[in-house]
Amino acid sequence: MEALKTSAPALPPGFSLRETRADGSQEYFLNMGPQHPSTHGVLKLVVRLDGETVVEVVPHLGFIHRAIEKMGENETFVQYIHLTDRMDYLSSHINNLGVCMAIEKAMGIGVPERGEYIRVLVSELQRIQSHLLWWGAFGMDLGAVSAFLYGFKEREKITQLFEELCGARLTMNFFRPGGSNADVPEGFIGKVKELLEEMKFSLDEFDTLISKNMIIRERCFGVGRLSRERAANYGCSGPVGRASGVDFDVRRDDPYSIYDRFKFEVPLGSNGDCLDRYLVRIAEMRQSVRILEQVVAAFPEGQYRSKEKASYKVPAGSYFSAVETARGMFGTYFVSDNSFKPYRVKSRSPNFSNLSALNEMAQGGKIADLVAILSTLDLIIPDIDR
Amino acid sequence: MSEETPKPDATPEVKPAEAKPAAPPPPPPVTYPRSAGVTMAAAPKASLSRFLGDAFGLFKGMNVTMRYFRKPSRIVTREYPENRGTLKMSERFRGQVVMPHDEKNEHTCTACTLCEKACPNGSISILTTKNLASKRVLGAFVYRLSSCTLCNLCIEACPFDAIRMGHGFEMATFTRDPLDLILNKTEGR
Amino acid sequence: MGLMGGSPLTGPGPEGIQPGPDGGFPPLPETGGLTNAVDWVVGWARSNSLWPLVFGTSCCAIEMMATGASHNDWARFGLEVARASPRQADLIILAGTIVEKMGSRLITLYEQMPGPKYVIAMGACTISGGPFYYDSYSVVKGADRLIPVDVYVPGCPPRPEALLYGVMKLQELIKKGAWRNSLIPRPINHAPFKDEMSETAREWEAKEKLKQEGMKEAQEKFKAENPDFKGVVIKRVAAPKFDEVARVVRPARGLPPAEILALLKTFFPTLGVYNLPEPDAAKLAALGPEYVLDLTVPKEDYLPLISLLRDDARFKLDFLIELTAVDWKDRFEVIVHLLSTEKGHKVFLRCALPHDAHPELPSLTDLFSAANWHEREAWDFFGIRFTGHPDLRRLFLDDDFPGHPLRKDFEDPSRVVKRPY
Amino acid sequence: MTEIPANNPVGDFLRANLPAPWAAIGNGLIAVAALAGLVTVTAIFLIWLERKVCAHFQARLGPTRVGPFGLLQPIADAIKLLMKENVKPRGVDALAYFLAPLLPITGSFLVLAVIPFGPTLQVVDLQAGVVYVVAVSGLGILGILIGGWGSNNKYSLLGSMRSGAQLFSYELSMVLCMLLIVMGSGTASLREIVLSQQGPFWHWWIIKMPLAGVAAFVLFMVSSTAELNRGPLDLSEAESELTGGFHTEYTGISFSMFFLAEFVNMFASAGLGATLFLGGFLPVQLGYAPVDHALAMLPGVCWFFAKTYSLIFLYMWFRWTFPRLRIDHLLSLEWKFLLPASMANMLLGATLVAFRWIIP
Repeated sequence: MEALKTSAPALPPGFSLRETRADGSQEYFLNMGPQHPSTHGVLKLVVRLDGETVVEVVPHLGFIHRAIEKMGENETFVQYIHLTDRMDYLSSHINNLGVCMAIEKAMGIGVPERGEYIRVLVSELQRIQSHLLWWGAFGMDLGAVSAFLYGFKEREKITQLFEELCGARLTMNFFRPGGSNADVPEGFIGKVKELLEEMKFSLDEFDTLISKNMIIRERCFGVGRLSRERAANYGCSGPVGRASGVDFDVRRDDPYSIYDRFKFEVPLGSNGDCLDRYLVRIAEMRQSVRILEQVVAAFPEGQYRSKEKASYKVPAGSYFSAVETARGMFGTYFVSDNSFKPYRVKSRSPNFSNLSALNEMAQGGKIADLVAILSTLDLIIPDIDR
Repeated sequence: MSEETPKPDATPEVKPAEAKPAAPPPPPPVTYPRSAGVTMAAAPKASLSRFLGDAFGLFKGMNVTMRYFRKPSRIVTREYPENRGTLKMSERFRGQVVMPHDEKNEHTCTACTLCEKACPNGSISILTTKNLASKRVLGAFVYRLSSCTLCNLCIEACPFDAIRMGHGFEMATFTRDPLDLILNKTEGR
Repeated sequence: MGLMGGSPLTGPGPEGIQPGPDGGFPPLPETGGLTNAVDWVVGWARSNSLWPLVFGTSCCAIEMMATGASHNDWARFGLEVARASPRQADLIILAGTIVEKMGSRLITLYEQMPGPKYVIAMGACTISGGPFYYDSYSVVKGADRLIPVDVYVPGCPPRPEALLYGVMKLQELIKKGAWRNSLIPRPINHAPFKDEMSETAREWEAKEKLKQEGMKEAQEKFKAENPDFKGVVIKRVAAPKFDEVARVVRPARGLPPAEILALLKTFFPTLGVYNLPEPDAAKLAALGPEYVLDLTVPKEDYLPLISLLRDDARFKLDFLIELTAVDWKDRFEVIVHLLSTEKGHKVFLRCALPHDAHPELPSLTDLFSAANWHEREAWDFFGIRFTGHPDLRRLFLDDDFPGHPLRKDFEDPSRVVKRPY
Repeated sequence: MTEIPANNPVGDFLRANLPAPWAAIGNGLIAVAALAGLVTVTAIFLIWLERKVCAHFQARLGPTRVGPFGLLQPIADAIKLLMKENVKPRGVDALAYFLAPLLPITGSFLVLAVIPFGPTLQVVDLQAGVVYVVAVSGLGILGILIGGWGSNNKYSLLGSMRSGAQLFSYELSMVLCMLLIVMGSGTASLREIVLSQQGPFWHWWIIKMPLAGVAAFVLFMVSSTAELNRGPLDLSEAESELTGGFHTEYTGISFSMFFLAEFVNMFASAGLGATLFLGGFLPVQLGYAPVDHALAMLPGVCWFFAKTYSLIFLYMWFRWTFPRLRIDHLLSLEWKFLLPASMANMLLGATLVAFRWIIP
């Protein structure tokens, strides 16, 4: 492609490269990324450093900007579902659900009881799966490589369940407006029950290995603090927001599917530091296990989806739906001009807002703190860039 | 419970069409303030006993890794090229689109192009021809594995069950061209 | 069925990539025994010690990591020494989409690797652009346009075993062409990208025309012989039938829209509701319990209104869900979604702007820090200038990207392949 | 204390058949060749061991496909690294860049020269052996500093500066731990330190000096982990933070030198620990004559390697369990905890030695 050129990173105003102080010392810049092990993908951070102390972090985005919103304007509503798989690929089921809900809202499609149960079941499995991967990656970022493999080992069990359910391990494309594209396979619920038992054991093991580890606590406690007001102002949602005390969980406060039928708690942090973000996610996994136990206990019979529409021609208007992914509030906004394809589609990604608070969190810390903060933000870069 | 539910490809009993069911009553509105989130305990203050507990915690952590080391039965590795004979994909696994052919080497594709339209990536080209009876039939079902995302939309769209998801996954090639496939072995009927 | 060539039907392959008879490199010339022995040892060593670069851009990276994890364990192949520095790596597994902005960095990474170096293209995106082939203005349509690729592993994403199979293919390749060939770079794909679907259809049509001409006689003969031949009827497979289910409507939380509107009208009498002329409580109630107030705001009221909504204790809309825009061809609409994390209600706002080159609107960054990036995104995509924004640069695209891609009149044939259907 | 002769048959043969200067030179050459062989084999074996042990800690198999149990894996890696293009990145200081990788491997090579592998297997028995070890191991630090500086890369520089701060400070507590043993045994020769631990296993310095010995051993293990740049104290590499730290810009054979030195260092360090605290080449004696005789049948070299490899396993266990420390935590751990603790331990040890409160 001839348009490929290296463009110099643009620096924000008031951002000079050299600053010599009275004692002759200088600040300097370090480019972290786009290929760097701790940025979890292709995020680029321009870090202004004073020795090893971070003075300022400027994230540069767009290294995986794939024009999903533009493409959405040329794909049908149902085809758009599969693109959201590729945004936050660790919450792909939940992203699919968000799109389906927006279509359902627009066209007045109902979901049968069993379909709703499948939705909650799969969403919560997905949440645990995503948090497991995050837990492993967190361990790896902080240097505990074994934790990475333990996290993946547990996650693989859920991935295999998903493969049985919908045939894919990562990009699911499973939910459809009105339900899902298939019923749960035979014996699935039994396997989920087994998994939940194993999960409780693994979570205790995780606590022993990492949560109660002195080094981790030292490295995370009080690092990357974000107050409740700032977190809300930055639009931080999900575990990042809740660790800072933003008491908002779409599942509880704007319930979709049938989340209002299940009992669960929303864990909140008090310090808004890395440790709180860590503990909130661990607590969320336990809450998800709790929800899943209620789901499998009351899993109903019946049809798994409602009558399929001949075509999805969405009446003119604009439609918004919000779901709680593993990272926070995922919003889908459709503008339709009464056709088969959306006129404009916008996906509100939780990571986008969560990352924007990075500079405020990382200032004054060390490079190692920056890594810990990035890790507890649990970023999925394609979700930010879309 | 779930064991008795019909498989997705089986046809469930067709119930007589009813009049549109009446909307169930909306759930009772939840009034604010809602149940507040549970704030977790902050980290305890520094003390000697905490320090000793933490130091002991390090040994407990070492015990976790040691448990894995001691028990080779906890190794979960599946040895892929060696286990090729026994490796079985789950039934719904989506590996690539295949077109089943019967013993007479015939398929059931009618070149209706529903799959072509359903494909979000333009991975399918239905190329038609006219057979001896001057009927429009399938000439070539071009399937570009190189751009296929295995999203299952074409299979859901097909009303004739002419294409399915195959379980093959060993498809790596040295060049890009062999990834463009023609699925049908014969022309349509 | 594999066909050599640029299209599955006709035409020679792209210049440069000329596979040997068995799909790999051409065989080595005959040489002495010692040289061959050295070749064999070096090839063996290289193929069994492929240290991958830690490089993953999107979804495939997770499957790549899963390949390294306990269940599949690429350490069995000696691959677990993943290097974060390209200087020590032998292999790039291109896990995930490569976009234009990343492309130059990818080339740098490849050049930083010392030879012999190998590349595996994992997944549809890196092979051909995959799901992002059509309509995307930023995705590189196949990573082999940037750096030479040795093995292509299709899938989206390929499962770990498929990647391991790809690695084994690469080992095969290295063993074949070790020592002398390995430092010769393989050429990259310079073929211009085209709308593959239409191209294939056009080629087919041309061939078909010829074929039909040849068949005309036979067809007529067949018709004469079998005058009442109806053809084979292929039956539809009965799809599972489902009953229609009524949708459960959950009422929106917090303050009802009518109340919010009534309160706001006292401050901003010119406020309207989108698609609802002369709104009143009855009309709003008719829109259903899950309706979220969707206000149309004149430009001059935009900042004061949002400031009121944020600060007034009755609304407390402290959370900016998103800020975006819609191009209506004759006007832009900036859309703001606000949420109250305490009370639970949402308010949507839209503010119409003229369809100029760079319409202007006051920035919300003083009210919401979150607006900073949302506004930069809107500037990047639509060219809407937010006055008072501290740092209004492009967010996603390179600074020299021509135009604003989410405008409806955006055209760039050098980047975009239009969807033919 | 029984005397164990220091002569070995090879030396005796040379001295008997060659004129004096030639015998010394021949002896030296044979020793160097043997050490070089040991270094190569040890490094390759350790790389394999590390990968296998790490895999088993992580519920997986590790290398299996190259040779039996993947034993040839490190050999494939070595050949590949040797055959790799050697790049000199633009802007590096060529002398520093190419000199640096040689220093760490030289340092660990020289340390091995004074370690007694067996009763008659030691290249040279210096009277000031402990001092020599401390002096020579500094070469490794120098290599890392020079390499990081010469690479002209910010990550390398950060990594090497970190390692400078880290290694120099941890050297202090390590030396203090070693001094404790020197104090107890009354000699700085490593061979004589080993010989001072004869008898049942409670005569090893780890137990012989009540409390102080164990404390010194723990401190030694922690500070030597830091000296070795191994996780959880591998801050100078810190892959997730600094991509590769000081060796970010190194390729091919220069990188393999660093890689090799890391493992040889680990061997040397564990060997030192075994020599100082665990009775080196002396067999394990339980104080029960029949068993002791059976145990003493095994040659000293085997005991040395057994003890050394158990310590190496300990290093690996640390590495694959713990997360990495932060640089300021690491330094405060040394200056605020380890150094005062080892000083207090020195005082305790001095008291014990002065009042003869040592297990006889």
